[in-house]
Formats: sequence, C-alpha cells, structure tokens
Amino acid sequence: MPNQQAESILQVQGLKKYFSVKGFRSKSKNQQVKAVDDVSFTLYKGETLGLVGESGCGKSTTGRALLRLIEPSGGTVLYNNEDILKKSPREFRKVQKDMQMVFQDPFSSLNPRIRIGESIKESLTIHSIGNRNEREEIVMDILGKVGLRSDHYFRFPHEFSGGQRQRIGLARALVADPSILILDEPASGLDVSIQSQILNLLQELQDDFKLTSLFISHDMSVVRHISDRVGVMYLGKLMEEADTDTLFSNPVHPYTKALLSAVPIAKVGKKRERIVLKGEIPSPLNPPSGCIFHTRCPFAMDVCKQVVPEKVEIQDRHTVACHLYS
Amino acid sequence: MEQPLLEINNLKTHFKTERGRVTAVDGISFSVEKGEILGVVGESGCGKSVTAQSILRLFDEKYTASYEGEIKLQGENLLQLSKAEMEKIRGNEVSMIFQDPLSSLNPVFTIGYQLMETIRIHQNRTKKQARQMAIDLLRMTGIPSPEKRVSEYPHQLSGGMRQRVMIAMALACKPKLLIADEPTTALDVTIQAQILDLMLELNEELGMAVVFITHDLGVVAEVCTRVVVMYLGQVVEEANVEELFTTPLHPYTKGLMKAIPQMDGDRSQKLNVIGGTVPALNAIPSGCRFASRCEFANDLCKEKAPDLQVHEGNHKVRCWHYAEISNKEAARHA
Amino acid sequence: MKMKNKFLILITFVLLLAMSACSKGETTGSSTGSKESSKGKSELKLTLSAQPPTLDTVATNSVDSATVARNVFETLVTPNGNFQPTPMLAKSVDLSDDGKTYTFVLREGVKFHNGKEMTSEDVVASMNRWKEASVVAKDLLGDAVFEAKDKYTVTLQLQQPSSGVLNILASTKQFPAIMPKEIVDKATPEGVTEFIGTGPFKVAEVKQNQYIHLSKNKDYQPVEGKADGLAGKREALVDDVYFYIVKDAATRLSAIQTGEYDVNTDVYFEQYDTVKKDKNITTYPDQYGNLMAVYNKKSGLFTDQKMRQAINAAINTEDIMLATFSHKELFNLDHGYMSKDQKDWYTKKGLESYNQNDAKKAKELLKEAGYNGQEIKIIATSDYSEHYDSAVVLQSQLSKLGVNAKLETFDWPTLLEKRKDPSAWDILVTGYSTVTTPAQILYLNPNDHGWTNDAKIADLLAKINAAPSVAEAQPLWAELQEYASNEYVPVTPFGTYSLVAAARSNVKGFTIFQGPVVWNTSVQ
Amino acid sequence: MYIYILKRIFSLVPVLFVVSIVAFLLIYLTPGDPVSVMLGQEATAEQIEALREQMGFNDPLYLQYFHWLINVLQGNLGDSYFMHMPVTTAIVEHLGPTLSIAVLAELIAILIALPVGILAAKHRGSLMDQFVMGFTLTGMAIPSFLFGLILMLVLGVKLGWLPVAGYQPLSTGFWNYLQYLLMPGLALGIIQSALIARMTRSSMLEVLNADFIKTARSKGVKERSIIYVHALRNALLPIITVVGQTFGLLLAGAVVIETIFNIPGIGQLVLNSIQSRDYAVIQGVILMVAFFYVIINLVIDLLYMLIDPRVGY
Amino acid sequence: MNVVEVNVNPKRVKHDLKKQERSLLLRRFLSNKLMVTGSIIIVLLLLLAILGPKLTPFDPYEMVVKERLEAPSSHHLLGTDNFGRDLLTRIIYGAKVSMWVGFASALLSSIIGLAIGLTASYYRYLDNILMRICDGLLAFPAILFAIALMAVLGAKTENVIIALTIVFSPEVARIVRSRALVVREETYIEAIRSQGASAARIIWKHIAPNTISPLLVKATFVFSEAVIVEATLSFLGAGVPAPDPSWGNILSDGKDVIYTAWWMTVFPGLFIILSVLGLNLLGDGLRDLIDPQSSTK
Repeated sequence: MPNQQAESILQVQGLKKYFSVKGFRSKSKNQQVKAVDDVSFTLYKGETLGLVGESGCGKSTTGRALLRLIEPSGGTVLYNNEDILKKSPREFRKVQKDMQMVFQDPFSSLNPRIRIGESIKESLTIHSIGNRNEREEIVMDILGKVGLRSDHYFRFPHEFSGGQRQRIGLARALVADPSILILDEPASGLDVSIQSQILNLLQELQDDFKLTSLFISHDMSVVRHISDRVGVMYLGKLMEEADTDTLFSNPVHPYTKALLSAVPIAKVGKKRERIVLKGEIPSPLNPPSGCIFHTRCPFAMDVCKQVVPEKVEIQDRHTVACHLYS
Repeated sequence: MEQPLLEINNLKTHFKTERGRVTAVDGISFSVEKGEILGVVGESGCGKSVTAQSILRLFDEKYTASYEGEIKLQGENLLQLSKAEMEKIRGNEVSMIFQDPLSSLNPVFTIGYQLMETIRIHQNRTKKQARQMAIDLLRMTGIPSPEKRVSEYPHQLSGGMRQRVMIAMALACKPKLLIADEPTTALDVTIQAQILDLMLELNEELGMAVVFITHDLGVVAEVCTRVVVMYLGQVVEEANVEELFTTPLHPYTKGLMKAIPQMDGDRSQKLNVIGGTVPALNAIPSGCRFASRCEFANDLCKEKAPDLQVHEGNHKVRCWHYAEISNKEAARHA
Repeated sequence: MKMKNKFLILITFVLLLAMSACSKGETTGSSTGSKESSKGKSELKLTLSAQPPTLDTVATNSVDSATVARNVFETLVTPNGNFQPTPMLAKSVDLSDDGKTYTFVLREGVKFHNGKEMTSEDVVASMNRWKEASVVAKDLLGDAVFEAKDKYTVTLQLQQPSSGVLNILASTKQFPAIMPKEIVDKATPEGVTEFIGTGPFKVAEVKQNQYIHLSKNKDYQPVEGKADGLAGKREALVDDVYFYIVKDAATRLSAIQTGEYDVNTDVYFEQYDTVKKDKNITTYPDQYGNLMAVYNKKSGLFTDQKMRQAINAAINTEDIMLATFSHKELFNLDHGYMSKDQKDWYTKKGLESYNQNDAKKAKELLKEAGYNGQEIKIIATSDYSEHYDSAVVLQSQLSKLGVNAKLETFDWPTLLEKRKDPSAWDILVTGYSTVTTPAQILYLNPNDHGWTNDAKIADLLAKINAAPSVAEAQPLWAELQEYASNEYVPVTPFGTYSLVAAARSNVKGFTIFQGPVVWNTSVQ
Repeated sequence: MYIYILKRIFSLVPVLFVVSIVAFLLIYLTPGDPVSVMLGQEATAEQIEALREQMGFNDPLYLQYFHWLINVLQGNLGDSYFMHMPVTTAIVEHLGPTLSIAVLAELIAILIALPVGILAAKHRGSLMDQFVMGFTLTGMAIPSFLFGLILMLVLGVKLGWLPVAGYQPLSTGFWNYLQYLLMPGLALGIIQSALIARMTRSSMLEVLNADFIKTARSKGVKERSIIYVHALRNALLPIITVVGQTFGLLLAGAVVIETIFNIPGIGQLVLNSIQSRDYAVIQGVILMVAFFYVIINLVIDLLYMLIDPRVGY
Repeated sequence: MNVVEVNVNPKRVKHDLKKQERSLLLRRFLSNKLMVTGSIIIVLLLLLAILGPKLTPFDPYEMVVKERLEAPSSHHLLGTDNFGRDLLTRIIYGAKVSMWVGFASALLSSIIGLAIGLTASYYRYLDNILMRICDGLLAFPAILFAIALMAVLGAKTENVIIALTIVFSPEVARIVRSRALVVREETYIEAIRSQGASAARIIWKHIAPNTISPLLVKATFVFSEAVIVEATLSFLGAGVPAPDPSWGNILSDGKDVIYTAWWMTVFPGLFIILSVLGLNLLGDGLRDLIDPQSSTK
C-alpha cells in the first residue's frame, strides 16, 4: 500500500464524455448521454485504484477516455504535469507507451489472424523499441513472465483458453514497459478458478513492474481484493471514493451501501441486512435532476431532487457526493 | 420418507457432434424435495445447464441428443413419456427460466401474448381471462403498471423487468418445480438482489420447489437450502448449504471457495488457485475427473474413478480420500 | 403500439397498391386491340423479327417498315413479279418523246383511310417529300419536279432523260407512299405521326414491341388485273392482320409449329429443314438480297487493288453461304451485282472472278501487294445472323490463308457508326437487299459503304443513269460489272440469298415478294 | 417512426441521382445513335449528320443532362424517338407483363421455397434435407435462359401443354392470361425458389437454435406452433430480404426470359431501346427499374417494421 | 504458476507449427464433403481448360462446313456446330474463356471492392459518398447493367471482364465494408489503437486480413455468378464475340438449332451448370470452413 505522501502520477479533473444521440423519437434534435460527467480523481504512484459500478455507469468509458480511445468532451488529464488530452496524436503516442490497457473480453481483444507473439511484438514495433531480434527476445521474455511458454509465440489466439488469452493481453500491455495500466474488467467472464489465477498474476506483475493501475470492474469482491483505493460510480458520476478498507467497512453513500449489501456472499449463517434498491437504473438519456441517485435512494430528501451534491471530503482521503454529508 | 418431487437417477445426456458422440452429463443423480431450493453449482462446461435442460428434455432427440437413466417427477419417468405428454408437463408441472432474459423472450410477440400463450396451452381459459391472468402475474412479480406492459415487446423492457416477465411466465401455471438456469448472471448486482428476493418470496408464497443453477457460490449461499456441486458432467459433492460452506469435503469445492475474493476479512492473502484447466469433453480422463488438477491426487485417483459416497446424512462426495485431505488440512491449520 | 401497426400496414398497402395500379392501368389500356381479335376466325397473325422503327416508309429504309407499310400505303407504280414497274394508283404513265417528262394520270375515286379522295395535290406533296428523304431518289431525280396538272394528273419533269426513274418509283423499300397532303405537311424529319394511306388495310393499333394491328379497309378500291408481284388486284380477305414482334428465332419457330401464329415471316435458316418437314407448314423462300465483303478503299491495306483481288481470289463463297444459310435452297451462288430475277439488268459478265477459291493465286497476289502479316480488321454486326455468321467464316478462311484477320462484331447502331470511320475497319461484311436499278447500289457510291473511288465506275454509272431506256443502259451495266469484278473489286459478293417465310397450311393465297404479301390471303 | 419512414424515402434521392448520372453517362459513351437506326440500313453519312443536328444530339453533355433532369423533376421522362409516345406511357405499357411474370414467379418461388426450406430445416441432416439442398444447389447453377429453353422444348413443343410464347393481357380472360405466363413464371420462379429455400432453411435453423425457442419449448408449446408461430415469424426477416432481392433479380431476369418467351415487357423494351439507341427510353427505364428496386427495399423495410417490433427504434 | 521453461528453437517450433496448421487445415478441408466435391469439379474443369487444348486433335476455329451439325459420334465426341467445328474442342476452349472471364472478374472486383470497402469503413466522410455510389450501381439489375456496359465498351472478352468487374465490385465493397465495420468495433482494434498504431497499420494489418474470409467466400460466388452472367451476355450476343468460343455463345448459336442439334444446347449447358455448381459448392464449403457457426449441420 502506498504511503500518504506518494506522489501523484495521473490527475484527472472534470473528465466529461457526452455522446450525442440522434433519436428518431426524441423531440430535441441532439440529445446527449452523459456517459462520464465531471469525474475527478488522482492516481498515486504504485497504487491500484479500483473503479466500480453497475453496467452503464461510465467506468469503462472513463478508462477509454483517459487513453483517448474515446475522445473526451471535456476536462483535463495531467500526466507528468502535461495535459495529455491536448496533445497532438504524434505527441500522444509517447504517452500511449506509458499507459497501457488490458481489455475485458480475452476472446475478442486479440486479432484472430495474427500469431500472438506478433500481436505482442506490435507494441514494440510501434514504439520503435529494440531491433528485430531484440524484439523477439523481449516478447519471449514477457511470455515467460505472464506464465506462458516461449513456443506459444507462434500460436494463434484460438488455440488458447480464456485464462491464457488474458495472460497474453497482460503480456501485450506490459511488453513496452508502461508505468500505468488501465485494466477494464480483466477477470470478468472467467471462471472462478481461472479468475483467481489472473488476479494473483496481476498482483505479482504490479509489484514486479512497479505499476500504477486503474482497475475497472463491476465485481465488488474482486475490486476489494486488488485495489488500494476504490471509487464508486453511478450514472456517469463518481459517488464515493475512499481507501479500500474504509470503503468496505464504512461506506457512507447510500448507493455504496446498497451496492455492497447486494453482493451475495459465499458464506452461511451470517444473514446481513440487505438494502434492496427500488426501481431500475434511470435511462442515461433522461437522467434525474439534482442528485442523480435520488430516484432510488431510500434517504432521498427534497433537496436531492433539485441540487447536485458537491463532493465532500468527510475524512482523510474519503470523499462522497451526497447531501446527507454536506 | 416422502417421495421426492423430482428424482434423477444416473442421468446421462449424449450429444452427436462432428467429432463423434460426447457425453455432457455423465451419470447424474440427485433429488429435489417439495418446496426446497436446490442449488446446482459449477464452472462453465460442467454440465449444469445441460442437466437443467435435460430434465425438460429440451434437446432435439431426433438428431442431436439422447438420454439415459431416469428422471422421475413424482414417480413418473419423464424420459418415457411421449412427445405430447411431455408437452403437458412443460410449463405446467415444471417450468424454466433462462440466463439471458432478452434472448429468451420471443422478440416479435408482445409480453402479453407470450404469457397468455402459456396459460392457454395448459388451462382452458378465454382470451380475456388469460389476459387478466397475465396482468395479475406481472403484478405479482412486481412489474409496475402491468396493464400497459402486457402490450409491450420484450425489447422495450429493461433487463430486470424481462427477467420478471420470464418468472411470471414460468409461474403462470403454478408449477411444482421451477428450474432457474443462471437467472441472475446477466443482471447487475442491485437488480440481482431484487430478483433473488423475488424468487425467495415466491418460493415461500407458492411453495414450489426450485432447482437453481448458478456458477456463483455467493448466490447459492444466499438462496439455496441444499447444493449439488458439479464438475465435468458429474456430481462431485452434495450437501445442505450450511454444511457445504462450513465443511466442504471435495478438493474441488474447497479450492473453488478459496479462489473467491472475500467481502470481509483479510485481503492481503493470496487467492487460492486451482491449477490447470478443465479437460475437454472428448478427452475425459479415465480415473477421477478432477485428478489432473488436484493437488492431493495419487495413482489411485488417476486410475480409478471414485463413486459418489455418503459422508454423513445427505452429505455426499465423490473422492477417494476426502477424509485424509480434511485431516491434513486441519493439521496444517493447527 | 396498435396504432403504429395500423399505420404501417396502411403505408405498405398504399405502396403495393401504387405498384399494382401501374400494371392495372396498363392491362385495361391494352385490352382494346385484343378484344376484337377474339371475335372470329377472320384474322391473320404474322410474326415480324423486329419492331419497325416507324410505319412511315418514306422516313426509313427499314425492310420491316416496308413489310407492314405496303399494306397501308400504295404507290403510283409498283413492281410485278419480274420487278417491272406496273401502274397502281396511277391509271397510266406516259413518257414524253424527249424522255424528260413523265405524266401520271391518277385513278379516280380512290379514297384515303380517312375518307378523303386522293387527288394530285396529295400525290405531289407525297412525292416531293419522298424525293427529299430517299438518297437514291435524290441522286437520280436531282432537281426534277413533281407538278399537279389537274386534279387527277401529275407530271414529273426531269432535267435530262434517266433510265431508272420508274424502277425507283416502284421501289419496295422506302417507297414513295401516297398520303394525304395535310399529313405530309405535318411531317417532321422523324416521319409522319398518322398513318393514313389508300391500301387494303388500315392501321388499327401499334403496340410497341408487341404487335401492329391492321384492319380491313372496307372502302378499298382495287386495281384490275391479275395479282403478280405487288401488282394487280389486291383484296383484303381477312378483317384483321396482326404483325407480332417476335425477336427470337426459336420462339418464332415453336410458335408457328404450335399454331400460335399463322405466318412466320422470317424463318431462321437453320430451321428451314425442320419447317419443311412439318406437314402443317408451307415454306415460301423469298429472294431477298446479297451478302458481301465490302473493302475499305479510303484508307488502310485495301486501298491497294491487288489486296482486294487477292482476298477476292481466296474466298470460298460456297462454304460461307452454306455455313450461313445451312440449306442449298436458300442461297444462290450464280451472282451478279444485280439480282438474277431482274431480267432487265442481270448479266454474267465478270462472273469468272466470283467464287474462285484459289489459295495459290491469292497468295501470289498478296505477295505482289507486299502483304506481310499486318492485321486486317473485319467488322460485322452481331444483330443479323447472316452478317455475323458469314463474317465468322470469312475470318476463318482468311486465317487459314495466312492472313492476320481479326473479327470485331458490334450491335447494329455501333456498326453503323463504325462503318462511317475509314480508320476503323478494313473489311465490312454486310448485306444489301435487292435494288431495282444500279443507281441504288450503295457500295458503288463514293461517299460511304467502302468509299468506291474509281473514275471508270463513276463515269459508267453516270452514263447508265442518263441512258433514256433500260435497254440502252444494260450494255453499260455489263461493262461496269465486268470491270468492277475483275479489276477494281470494290466488294466480294458471297451470293444472293432468300429469306424464308412459313405459313401454316390453312393459310391460303399467301405469296411472297420482297416480303410477305398479305392481301389476297385468307385463313381457313 | 414517421421520421424513420420519411428518412428512408429521402435516402432514395441520392441513389436515384447516382443512377441517373450513370445511366446518362452510359448512354453518352455508347457508340451509335438513334438517327442512324431510324434512317435504316442503307442511309448515308450526310443524311445521318443532318438529322442529328436537327434533333439536338450535338448539344454538350451536361446541357443534355440538365434538360433531361429538369424534365424528370417535373415528372416528364421525355418522348421516345421511335415509338412516338411519352416514355412514361411506354413504360406503363410494358410494365404489366413484366410485373405479372415477376409476381407469378415470386409466388411460385415462395410456394415452393417456404415449405421445402422449413421441412429441410426441421429435418436437418435427413435424406429429405440433402435432397432439398441438392435441388437448391442445382437450381442456383442453372441459368434462367437455359431453363426457359428446356421448359419451352418440353412443355410447349413436345407436350403442347402450354403456349410457347407471347402474352395476353388479363382482359382476355384469366386462364388465357395465365397460360401464357406460366412457363416464364416457372422458369424464373423455380430458379428463385432455390435461393429462397436455402435462405429459409438457414434462417430457420438459426432461429431454431435461439434461446426463445427453448423458452417456448419449456412452456409446453407444441412443436408445430414452435415452428410455424415462434420460429417462422422470426426467420421471416432474412427470408423477406431475399424475396425482395429476388424480386429485383426477377426484373433483370425478365430481360432474358422475355426474349425467349417473347413477352413485351420492360426487358424487351430496354433491349429494343438499347438496340435502337432510343435514349429517352433507356434512361427512363433504367431510372424506373432502379426506382422500383429502391421502392421494393423500402417496402421490405416497412414489412420489417410490421414483423419485428424492434426495427425502427 | 509453475512454468516449465522448455528450451526451444523458435525457428523449429514455427516450422513444426506451420506444418501442423497445414495438416489441420487439410483435415478440416477433407472433412468438408461439399467443398471437396466442389474443388474436384473446379480442378477438373481447370485441368480441362489448361490441358484440354493439347489433347484435342481439332482446331477450335477450323471450319469444315460440310461436316456441320453432325451428331455426336466417335469422330466428334460431342458433335459439331453450325460451322462444322468440333464441339468438344469448342467447349474446351470455351472453358478456358469462361473460367478466365469468371476468375478475372472475381479477382478484379475483389481487389476493387476491398479497396472501396476498406476506405469507406475507415474514413467515415467518404463512406456516405462511396456507399451511395455503390447503392446506385446496385440498383441497376446486373444483367441490364452489363448489357449497357458492353454496348459502351464493345464486344471483347476483356470488356466482358471489365463490365462484370464494374457490376460486381459494389457488391464486394458492401460485404467488405460491413465486415470491416464489425471488425473496427472489435476489441483488438481498440487494443492496437491504444498502442498508438497508425491508420495504415490498423487498416492493412488488422482490418483487411479479417475481411479476407467473407471476401473469399464472396469472390467464389462472384466467380460463379460471373460465369452465369457471361453466359447470359454471350447468349444475348453482348458477350464474348465470335469466333472465340465461350459456353454462352456456343449456347446462343445452339439455341437457334435446338430442334435439329440438341447437343449444341445440352453440352455447353451442362458445363455451365457443372462449373457453377462446383463453384457454389466451393463457396458454401469455404463459408463453413471459415465460419463454423454458419455450418448448418
């Protein structure tokens, strides 16, 4: 766990991604989906920040926007004190070497027609690391580090199982020796026994490579296991952010509370008090006014319907956006 | 003892594939009592879904699948029924819900139509009556303004709503047994919680038995009374839920439980890893099916397949030396 | 939701209805013609192989047009069986002693289909339009003028005497049809829009690409005399005549075999045997025209007379004709530039150069001409099977001779364009229908069709045209043909051929002369 | 949804624009002109040039196109030089036979293809299925003109069951009308049925594998209604697409079939007008056929919306 | 993870693997009965087209007019045509022409279609223009369009290829585009984009190879369709011009003598059916081979 004085490596301020939707039925011409709405957080060197939320909460979009896979609509992302969102594509390429991503679906994140060694090597080619022979060696080396054999180099993705493919995905992300890793649900879709392999490997590699990670997941227990700090997202907004142990032992936002209580626990005898939220997640096309959560919040007050709650630091390194605490 | 509601004896389901015959479910036996919720848990490819669908004989018996063994519903062997008789059972005595509620609902018919269809197949109702019943069912499963919803199409509903519709449809004829095949896997946690609550509620209210198929041990712990653990087409362990979670016996069950990240307690500990991968169905090892991944396996395991043996009461396990393993572990902890 | 469905169904139906409405409108529109046809037996159905571009025969050279139009329009004089001009709408024709003035006395009481009586002003208007439109007429008649002397007398005043005047007036294609003056006056370059003539049939309906329906002209006044060629008494024996446009030869054949149609005016040569064998069908071969290779004498290799002679010596016309027409009865190898049936003109002079099939001589001539493998481009149209087939055989024969011959085929309009371009071809394989005077022979015309450019030929032609009578012109023609065949070689004729019409045996009185003759024909 | 339909209709405009430009260019680039055809086989060069000038064919291309476009926008496709009638009239006159054949062929095709395709899907892998697949493969391999010739030879000439050629409008009596259409209809329809049957089979197979079929089965729905109610309606979308496409193909196939069976339809009209370089007609017909094609696509889209409530959102 | 570090010679492994992959592909190919049948038919036809001319004693252009329209006999195995040329020889040379026309137009339209499809899929601003043009061209019925094009270009074998290429390219372009649009959305494209790959690299190294499978399948069907359209064009007199033989123009000549010389219709007809059948089988098989999900058995 990083100490308190850890230096920040990536500062995200007011990140926004609005998609315009041309609906046939909508009255206004261009409706906007606020997939990510004013999200700010900081990544400290060496830590793993977990980003959790249910589907459609904008956590994946956030990850992609940082790498400009989706061009953000607003905000700043400071890396080495430079706003990487303002860089030209050519300049941004250098940043891309340092920030790598691991994708959720190990089946579709590898080009089926390219031998996996070549897939991994491509990153080196793009960033002109090493010469021909060196590159091959680097790749063989990294294959070993993620627990694959060097003769796997010449095989095609379809010859691998899901777990192995996720190892390949990790190898590809790590081969260019990045400093930041963005992991988008890297262990979802895998069976429990495989998932544990990947999570363990991930932890090992983070130490080996001295990585800073943003770990995006919908699985609370996985996030708890792997992250140092956790941010909870709901409908494009960051609701609560705290150190992992704080958040899981003492959640303050009603949504976080509900989310945590909804996770089924593989233990018996301890019947917990469950907060079952009423209703569904509102459509992001037509988000509620005020606090975005008020439609489902068991503690909703009048003010929640009108005023968007500010982010408040209720405790050291524990922030929450809720009227109950402001 | 009272006759169980459903009794499966040595069920085998074979499939014809391009690479020859494959036995996806190989000698499964378990029973379901009235009103209980039986969990069937296992990782992908373990045959849990095949088992579920075999109970209703949903596979095409003419060209692809064949069954062996017995599936007794209240003493009547379903595998010996004619097509027409089977159709009377389905949706009426035994009904089913599936993992993906979107693809499981016919996209081109209204929800009302699909509900009324079930009702009118099995019950002699007029259209009007059936429609009213459909609305009542939707209300029962907690769908707001059901009068409006009956004339909507599946794609107009959210995932959670769709699963409620599926449940309403499955419950239309007040079946004695509901088979739920991963009913919450595709849903978000908060929605999953709603659906699980609903199922528990309905189980209590209507008293039907449920076979709950899932890969999520957490869900099992929350809703089931008894659990069957499957691995590669076989039952490896069966127990009451408390017993399974407190004293799991099979190395696989144990490994699985320790592989899950926990929601409380120490998180600095490494997760347990079950090495290797599940063998393919057409390359099943001759001995114990788990042997290749089991850290305790010895030559016996590799040569001879163990039977499902009774540990005590209704706790059964398929392992040659589960007792030794438990002792060893106990010793290690001590 | 309900609302949405209803709306959709509505839209879909509206669209479908709109689509079917088109077809409905069409079917009712076309019903008028066919209702009459189902009335009785008194109809004759013929097939035509192509849609005539117009029924105004003055505006086109098309044979198909003439085939239909001759039933509707009549001329002052018309050819008899020996191609000799015979009065038709004229009661009599007189030539002045100086050979410069023709006087036509019209028959009285001849009525147009619109009920109007034909008078000299109609004749003069018609004849003048024709004179401008027809190339041959223009060439031959030049500044001559038609004048109305009185209501029933028309004169033609020539600048100098000419032998072929009456022959041209009795042309079978682009013939000088007599129409009412007011219709002539309204004519555009594309032709007249109303088809009003004096013939035994009138135009009832023209259904493009489908049929042309003629109906009996009840007020028709025939000339006296035995029917012969196109001359003599004409009588409409059926109420309705349909010319169905059937482009496909196989279809035409099966259609007549099954009795779908009564007459097939264009039996494909290859089918001649089949038709002949059919007991229910009678065949009518009709001397039609000749087929030849026209040399490009304006540019390229064939500006050299030796080259022309060489190719001419090499050609085996018998093979060409047999391969093209399949049956010996359908072609004639005894070939002059004018047809054998044209008793006034036909001559055997120069025929020794025809059908030589002498490879040795050809090779020598080629050597003399200095030919060493340059490409020779043969062009032909693929739209007419006889042109196409004979060109294929010609190419094969030349290849065998060692000549680097390439065949290019085009559809008819493209060929017409290519033909005009002297740099586009060396040999043009084409056919010409029978003409009535040497003046009408196009390949002797210096402006087109191979650009014949020879002083002697031009001189002889002028003399022939200027000769006061055919008898005096004939020796000149023989001289021309001899010279052209043996020396100049503007073309190599392959042979003359017949088109075959076939009629079902219950068609009585049917004859054929440069096309089917429909009057005096009945169906039993 | 109204906007959706409007949008679909509006999207036809650029397509038709492209079509008209291409058609115009094609015509411009084609050697030969109507004048030489009009004047007949033995006309001279001067005659032709004179008439060309008179008819305005020597105007620059863009000017000709512009004039034409202005007219078309006013609903006037121009006049045929040869037929001396408005192109619209000519098209309408020739549309009936072609549409009749196309509709009949489509009916025949569907009547054969649907049951056969469904049966094959239902009994996949069986002898019946293999037979159907064999039939469809062969069907797709036979060019329509060849099949037309064979039919003509057998049904018309040898057996004499049907008239070999020609066309009689509906007003001459239904049977009369039908018997002339039957052979061309069969020639096109049977070949099209091969395509549709294949699509029906594969589409049905796909749908039969869908989850909701399992749901229906688990509800106790009878096998018959699973196939004819649950599966068929879902399988219909790709089938309708193919039917629409084949309808487009039928219009093209009609060119050949109309030649063989001598049916005065659009195909004949187009061939004749190409042969005679009747520019206005070629242009008009091409535009019309393309328009028809896009309209069919539109109708298919609307049918989609009728069948599948998801479309249009 | 306990990883056994095997000492491997990469070159060897690569070689072995390639061998393995080849034999696997061969096995999959052999287990695909349709495809094997189709391939055999096509290979036989190709052999006929290539070797046939050397085996036949006749010249395809040599006319023996006196022997015209002879029925099949031991001298002329398939009879003679209306110019007295040996029909079998004509059909063999016709195979050469027909197969060449089909192959060349399939190849050309694949190349052009690929270029258009990829461009349209990647550069969205071009997409609208290119696809509207394709839509426009597709709105022409294929045969009519081909006839019109032949009228423009003139009757020549090469022009048939050009015309067919123009007719079929838009179809290919649409297939490539729709496939490319799917591929574009694949995570591996996002992954390579996240590495900072250039547009050219993404298009040519990642998108293009993944459109090859459907392209190959489509190309086979274009091939077979081209054979039919060529035959139809030649049948209508707008295709391969005389004296060159193609199945279509032999049939066209044969149609007129269908009553007296059935062999001129039947034999070239059979060859057309056979070749198209073979190609369709091949295409179906390829599709199954490439995309096992579409396999319907």
